[in-house]
Amino acid sequence: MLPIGHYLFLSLALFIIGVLGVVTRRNVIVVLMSIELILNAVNINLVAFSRLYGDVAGQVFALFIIADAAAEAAVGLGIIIAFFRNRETVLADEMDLLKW
Amino acid sequence: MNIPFINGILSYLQGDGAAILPEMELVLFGLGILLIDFWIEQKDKYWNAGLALAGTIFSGFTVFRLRGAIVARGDLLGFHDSVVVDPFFIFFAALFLAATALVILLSVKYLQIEEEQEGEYYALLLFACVGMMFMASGIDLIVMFLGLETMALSFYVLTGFLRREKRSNEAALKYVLLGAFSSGILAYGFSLIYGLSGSTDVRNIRAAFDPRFGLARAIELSRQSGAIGGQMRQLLVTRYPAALHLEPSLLNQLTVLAAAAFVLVAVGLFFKVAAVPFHQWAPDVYEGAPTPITAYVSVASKTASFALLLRLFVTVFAASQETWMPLVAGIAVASLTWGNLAALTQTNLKRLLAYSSISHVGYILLGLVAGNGTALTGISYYLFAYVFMTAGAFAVIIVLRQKGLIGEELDDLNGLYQRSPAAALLLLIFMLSLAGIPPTAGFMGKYFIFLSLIETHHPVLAVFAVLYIVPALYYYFRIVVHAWLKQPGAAPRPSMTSAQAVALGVAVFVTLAAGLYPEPFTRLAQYAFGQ
Amino acid sequence: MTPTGYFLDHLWLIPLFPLATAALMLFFGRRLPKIGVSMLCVGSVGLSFIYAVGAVLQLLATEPEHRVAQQILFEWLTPGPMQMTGGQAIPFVADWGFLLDPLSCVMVLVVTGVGFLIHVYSVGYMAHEGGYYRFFGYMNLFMFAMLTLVLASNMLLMFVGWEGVGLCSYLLIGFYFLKKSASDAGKKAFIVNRIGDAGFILGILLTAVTLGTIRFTSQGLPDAEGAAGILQALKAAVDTHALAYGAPVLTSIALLLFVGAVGKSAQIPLYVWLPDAMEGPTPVSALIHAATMVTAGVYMVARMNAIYQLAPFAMKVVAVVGVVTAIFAASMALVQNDIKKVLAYSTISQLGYMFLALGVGAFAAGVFHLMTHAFFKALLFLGAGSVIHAMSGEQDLQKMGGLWSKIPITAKTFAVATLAIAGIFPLAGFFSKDEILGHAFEKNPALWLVGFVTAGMTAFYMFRLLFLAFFGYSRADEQVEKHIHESPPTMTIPLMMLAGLSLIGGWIGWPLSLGGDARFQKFLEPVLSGVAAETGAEKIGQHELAVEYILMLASLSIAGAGIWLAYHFYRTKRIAPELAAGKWPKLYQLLLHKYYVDEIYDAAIVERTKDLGNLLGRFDANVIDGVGVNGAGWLARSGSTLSMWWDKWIIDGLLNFSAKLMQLLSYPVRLLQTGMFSSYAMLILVGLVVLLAYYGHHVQVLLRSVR
Amino acid sequence: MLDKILFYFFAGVAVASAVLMVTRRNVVHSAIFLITALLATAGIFLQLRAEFLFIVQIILYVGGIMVLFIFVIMLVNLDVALQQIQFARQKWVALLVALALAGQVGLMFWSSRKMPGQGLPVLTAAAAEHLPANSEEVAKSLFGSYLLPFEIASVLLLVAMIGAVVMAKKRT
Amino acid sequence: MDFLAHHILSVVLFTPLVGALLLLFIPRERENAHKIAGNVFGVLGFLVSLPLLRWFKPEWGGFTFEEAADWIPSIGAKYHLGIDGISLLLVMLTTFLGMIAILSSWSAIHLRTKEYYILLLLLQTGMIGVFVSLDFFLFYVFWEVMLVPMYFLIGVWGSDRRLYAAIKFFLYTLAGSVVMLLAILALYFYAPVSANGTRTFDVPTLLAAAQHFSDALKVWLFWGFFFAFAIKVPMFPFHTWLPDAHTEAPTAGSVILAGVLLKMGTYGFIRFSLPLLPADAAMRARIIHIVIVLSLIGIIYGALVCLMQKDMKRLIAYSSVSHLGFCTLGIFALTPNGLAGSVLQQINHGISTGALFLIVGVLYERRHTRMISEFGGLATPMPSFAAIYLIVSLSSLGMPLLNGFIGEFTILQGAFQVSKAWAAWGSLGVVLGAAYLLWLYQRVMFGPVTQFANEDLPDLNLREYATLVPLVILAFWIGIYPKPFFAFIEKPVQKIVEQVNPNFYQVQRAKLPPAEFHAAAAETK
Repeated sequence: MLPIGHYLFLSLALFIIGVLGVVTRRNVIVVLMSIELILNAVNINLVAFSRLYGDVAGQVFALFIIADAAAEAAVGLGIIIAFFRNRETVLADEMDLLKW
Repeated sequence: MNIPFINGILSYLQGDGAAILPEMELVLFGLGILLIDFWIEQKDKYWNAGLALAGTIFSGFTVFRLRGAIVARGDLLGFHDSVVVDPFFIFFAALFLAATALVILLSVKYLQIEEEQEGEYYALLLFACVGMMFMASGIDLIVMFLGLETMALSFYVLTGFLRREKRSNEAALKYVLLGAFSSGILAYGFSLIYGLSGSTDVRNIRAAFDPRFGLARAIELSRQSGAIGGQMRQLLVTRYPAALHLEPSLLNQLTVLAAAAFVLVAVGLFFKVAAVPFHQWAPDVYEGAPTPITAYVSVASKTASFALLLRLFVTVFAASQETWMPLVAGIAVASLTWGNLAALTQTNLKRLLAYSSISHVGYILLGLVAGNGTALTGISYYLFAYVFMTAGAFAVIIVLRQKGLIGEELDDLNGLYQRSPAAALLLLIFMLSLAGIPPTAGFMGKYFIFLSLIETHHPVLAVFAVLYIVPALYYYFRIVVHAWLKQPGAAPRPSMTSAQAVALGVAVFVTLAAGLYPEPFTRLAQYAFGQ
Repeated sequence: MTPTGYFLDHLWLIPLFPLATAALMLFFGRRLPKIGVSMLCVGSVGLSFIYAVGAVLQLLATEPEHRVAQQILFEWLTPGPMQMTGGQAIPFVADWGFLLDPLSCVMVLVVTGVGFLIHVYSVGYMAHEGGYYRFFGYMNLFMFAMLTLVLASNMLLMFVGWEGVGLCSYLLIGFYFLKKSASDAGKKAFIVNRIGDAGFILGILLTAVTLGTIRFTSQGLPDAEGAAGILQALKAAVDTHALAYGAPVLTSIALLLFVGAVGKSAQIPLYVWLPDAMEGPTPVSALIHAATMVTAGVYMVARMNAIYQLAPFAMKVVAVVGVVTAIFAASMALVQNDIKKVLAYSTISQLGYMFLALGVGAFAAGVFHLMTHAFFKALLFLGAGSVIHAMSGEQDLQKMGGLWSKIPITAKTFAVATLAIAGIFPLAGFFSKDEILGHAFEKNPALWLVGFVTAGMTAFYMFRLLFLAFFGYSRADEQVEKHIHESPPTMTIPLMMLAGLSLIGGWIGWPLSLGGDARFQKFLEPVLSGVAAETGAEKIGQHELAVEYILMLASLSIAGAGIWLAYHFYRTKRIAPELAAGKWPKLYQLLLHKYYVDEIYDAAIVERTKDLGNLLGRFDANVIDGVGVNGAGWLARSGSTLSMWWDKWIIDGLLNFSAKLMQLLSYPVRLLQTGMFSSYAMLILVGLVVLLAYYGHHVQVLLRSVR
Repeated sequence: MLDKILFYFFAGVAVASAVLMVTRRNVVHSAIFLITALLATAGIFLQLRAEFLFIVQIILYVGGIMVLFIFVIMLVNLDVALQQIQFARQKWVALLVALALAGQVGLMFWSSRKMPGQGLPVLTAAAAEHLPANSEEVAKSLFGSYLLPFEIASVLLLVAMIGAVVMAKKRT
Repeated sequence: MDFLAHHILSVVLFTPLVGALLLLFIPRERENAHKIAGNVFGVLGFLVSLPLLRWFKPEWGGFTFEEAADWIPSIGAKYHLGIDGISLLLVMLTTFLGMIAILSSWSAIHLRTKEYYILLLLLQTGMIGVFVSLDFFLFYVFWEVMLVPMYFLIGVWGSDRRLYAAIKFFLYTLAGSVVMLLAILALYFYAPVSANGTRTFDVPTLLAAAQHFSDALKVWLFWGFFFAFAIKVPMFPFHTWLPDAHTEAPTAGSVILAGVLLKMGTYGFIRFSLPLLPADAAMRARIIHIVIVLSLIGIIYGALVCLMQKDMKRLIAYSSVSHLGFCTLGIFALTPNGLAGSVLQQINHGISTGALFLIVGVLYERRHTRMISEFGGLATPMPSFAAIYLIVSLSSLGMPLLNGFIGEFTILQGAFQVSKAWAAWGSLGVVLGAAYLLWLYQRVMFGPVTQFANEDLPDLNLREYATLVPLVILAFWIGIYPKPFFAFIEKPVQKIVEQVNPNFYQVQRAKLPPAEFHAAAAETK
């Protein structure tokens, strides 16, 4: 395998892009997608380390993270739908009922 | 009878199963609720609540039995050492179950008024509780993470449970997006921890991070030839295979990467406990969520996240306590400041309590800063008190919720005393406890925290912390002023159901008992950390 | 041999009688008939007088050097051990105890005797006033306090009486409490007295820590052990050279006590209350503000003579203050038109004489003058009261005149008193005043000169008063004119008795130079001799007879001159005083307005104090509350508002807010402000970066230090 | 060498499509780029000899989750959203902060690589041929050491299911 | 009886609480029943405290009537009660004033009577608790417990600005007490652990242990306690809560507040602050100097501010600042006289100022205003009232034969032994005291009746006599025969002085003893 740093930097790049998506995009669906991207970055880390140690724990962890991502996506999308039904928008900054 | 199936289950329950029996019971009850929900009529939906309550009671009983068992036989490890039943778990599981039971009791009437009486609500409450209990019992990063996510997902749904309510939707959406974001950060941190230690087992990670565990020496020994080397190698292969790949000279120092991992994990957890500056979801979610869920989020989610945080901080990161201590102190002070100051001008009760709970987080984190035995006792005592007094405070708000009255604004409390003296009195007691006035549970919690700060020579922090009681009292007493001293408007007399009365009774009993006769509770708090 | 006897053993009854009736009056007086009130009150004072006389007689029965009777009723103030200046801690005890020695004999007789007469007089004078029982209640309370003062065996108990008389004076001055001027005057009297009292208290404390006791003397006590008196302690200290003649601490004590005396006896600068005190009923003026209370200061200084004799500087101060007060007050009396005001200033002036006497070391002379003054000044006041009574309450001399024949008894007794105060031989005033002037001359001719001029002024203003009130033609309103009548016998009999005393009262002090034996001085000698001759205290030597005769003649002649001047001003050419006034209008106005002292005090002290109070009140409201408390509250609130702003405008989005505020906030801040969710996430991100930065840095530093 | 080429290829695709996902205006495009990124990640997994995960990634992620996304995108009418501004105002600041974060973490990675005693285990990974069959190993672990997480995951997915149903179902 | 003898303090402490609990069961609408029950327990509370006086042995200087039981053994907090002469007097004052305050409310309070009496009785328990606790933890609990009833008494039954005043009172005192909590915890922590490894909150033990602390630590502890007590007293410049609280509180509240609550500060100074003074003479002198200067400022400042007040209650409130300045002056003079005088003056202030507030209450009940300008000439319609008011005023301004003089003189005496200047400044307060009190009296009572409403004000009724006369009698008693009171506090004061000012008695031994001194004096006679 390549030196571990390669994978770490790749994962970091995806993580950062995901974070950027979360903080910059107004569309909540894209935000949710960005979160998926972050979790994906985590998986790259885990799998790379798993390979490094020759230990499958990391892969198992990654597996669970995929499951979690799925669950989060399902719930998140469900909530988006409920929100959209009430508010006819998916823009994050139009969530403005709850504030100071 | 020698039926293999039954025998299998029995042996499972005596083996690994015992360690997760309370959780399993809750899951079973949750599934039961999902099932019977189809058969019960709209007007009989309270059976769901009854079943859920039975689940918590069962589970609680099991926890109690487990306590007896571990007293006799020591900590119970299960599932290839991924969960542990230790006093820490017993304490927190009991707290979660109590909080869940209180919330169930408080939900029945509320849901009737809101006309949202699906059984899923109670099932999700139980599943959330399962998640929390795994957060407390897990000693494997994966278990912890999944427990956390189970709890969090349940909460996202519960927060948005009032689907017709725009505010509920909005709160849920904010919660889920921010929550998932923070989970991502936490997971990233976990992945780095895994990378640094090659293990997901908390104890192994601790061994890798903490020089006192002598892992480096073990690895060096294992590389020698001879009988000892062989033994050691064998030990490592079974207990900690990844260690064979680790370079002993690199171990046992707080490395830069470990710092990065720490910060990421800490941020994820600080978000969950709503510490400044990761707190901003809390007021919105508290306000938008159905009030029982607000109580649940405020009480249980926070406590569970603290359980997880404590497990990590006092094990994995314990060795580097003095390096992260200033950081936690900064967060604590920021939480105290922000929470207290922002609460001063709130007019929405739930938001006010949200900010106040942020300040409570500050106090608990100060305990972490001190980090000695007293501090740990203090944290558990504080959390214990916090559960009951906060639940009580929300319970009063829930009692206020009537048809045609939201009861969440300060002005809705006006003249509560005339309308319901008992509710006003209870409110007063909870507010005093939240503010930390003796003889209430809240004071005892603060007492231990302050004492620990003095013991660990943090006088400035201590002064800072005590002085914040003053503004805190001011905003808590704004509530009291509205309830006691203002003239009532046209608001109806609140009526209390027996379930609410029981919940309030329990909350107030504990709040007062833990203040007037703290001895058993102190022992309980000390028990949690095996002191 | 200690003097004993029934009356001496029951000294405590002397003040108790008036107290009992006072309490009775104040609690149940409203329900008693007037006659009952009169009987009880006058009777109780009479009883006190009888007991006093009895006690004095029993005391006189013993030889002079043992004439001290003391009894201690119970320990009063026992606050525990006290540390003296030297460092010793000794138990401090103030007893409730009474002392009768020659000095208190004089006082107790004057107080009970004159008091009794005034009580009798009051029965008539107050007959038509409301609050009759209240008046007598207060008067008897006063008697109690005054008797406590003079009989007290220690300084603190004396202070009890001292304050008590002040209180009664306050109550009695304010007797007509419906009149604002009366209640003002009462308050003024009390507060001015309190200033003096503060000095007195400090004097007592200094005495206590210096000498370890505040008991006047231990003589007459059954057990001298542990019961030292000031006299004994002082003697011991002088003998052991712990304290010497002129020791600063003794001067301090003397001066502090003198501050108290100045307040009570209305000396410069605290005399301002006394003229105002004339708002009270006239018997009160007679009893309290002429005969008894105001002389308490003199009595106290005389009582503490042992200390004064060791403090020459203090003595000088006393003398100077006394003599200056004497002439100062006399000058003001020259032009007053209110009959009682004239007498009030006269009283101040006479008190000044007494202090002059004390200051030059002639304690006996001072006390002597105190006694004679009590006689004739009480008489003057009572006479003035009678005049006022006759004139239906009129007090302005300008509206009197020609009363000689209309109220003959009053007029004649008044004349006797006037002669007495003017110092005409052989009336009481002559002897005492002459004694004082003689001693003053001995000490310092300048003092004598001032006193001498004052004597002339005294004669002048007193005769001015006499002429204006009783001679010439009547200037009263017709209404008043019609009602002029002589007072009832209850009033005139006391007048006559006092006139008798004024006439012959001075004879007991008939000086050696005129063939007498100075019995009075000898009687007082044991009390007033101080601690010891060898301390260096100057003893008053006998002066030459010739000088004495010359001085006497001078006094008489200046008195005569004063009378002559008054006669020419007011009797023959009534116009003259206006001319004089016209000639020196400024001086006249100055005198008429009493040197503007009241105004100055008001402006300089009273108003400034109130201003200070106001200022501090505002300070409290604005600064401490404003900045301190509300400020902290404000800070907390604005802190809260700030953090609220942070959440609301910086986090929740500036979009909802007005454009103006948005501009105020900086550009990067606005960049945060698109949507709420994003900014929440953004804050998490920022938090993460900050923590990471801090922590990364922290770890780097740590590692570097390790390496 | 092949490893290297494969890695850089997949990494390049992943990063590029991730960037595109975040920046695209059309949500559907974003979804498709996310799919691409996930597929590229799957490639990385393969390159790391995690075959089982590779399959899971493709089936579960790309096949499952992304379809869910597409459904939702279809469900909520996005024609309006298309015309709206897609980025929050703070985007430049966010970019800066995110880059700072990247810099920090990156620096940490970099410094740990260079300095001894700084963290990352410096060791050669086990030779590829010595790795056991991946699926088998994962399965063993999953039902052995990680049985409990597996059980919890079932609860988690149950919660997600209930949640999605509760949230998305129309009110009766 | 035996039980009573062994648990007398608990009985005294909890009698009001029992009353409060009983009142809970009386129906809301039975107003008279509340009043009767409240008064019965007020009187009962006083009666059960009377045996204390009888059984107390003044010659025993330490704590007596001690009771101890485990409370929170895991942290070493105990239910430990006990009193010495100083606390005895304060307890008696509390029960006595409590009884009177309850009685004074009979016709003043018609709103929510049930809660009113419950709160008064609760307050009573809290206050007694503070004085009898010998365990820091217990002490702190009582200290804080008292705040809540007082808050409600002001906040519910107060006058116009009651909400502001109530919260100000609460926050102010709380701010001080939380700092005190830290000081208590520090004391607890730094005291050596006992042989069996447990810590303790026991007051005598901890204070004894504090003697071995370093001076720096002691100074910190001292200031920690100081702020709590200084706010409670209140000392300048922590006093601004007091005028508001006093003014807005109902009569009974003001009486209790002035009569008892303020004494907790001074009590705290005596009991807790003095033993924490550092041993180093210079440090100690600096601290004492600061405190004394604040006291003196308080004395004069309070008196001056009184002069400008337009509201009777506010005036009396400020006079408390002045009077309590005397108390702190006496305490920190560290002489037996100063301390004894201070303790007695605390009692005196309770009596006099309590009575003054009752008097304002009498007027307020009749006219519903406290503005001085609304009154004038009341002596005409209310002669008996005038008499009692006069006596009370005189007692407050320190007229001999009344209680105030005894206290003030003894304090001045105590201060004088240390510094003549202190006593001189203090005596200025005496002068001003006369000024503002007499001026007030004059403006209210003298002159013609100017307001129509004042013309036919009824004189005192029997109940009002019953509240005021006992105070007047007590005022005279202390003024004329204070010896029994001094006897109670002599030993404890001696103990304290021996501890904090050892020079006081040592010098005596070094130099000429008084007996010889006087013997010498007697010989020369």
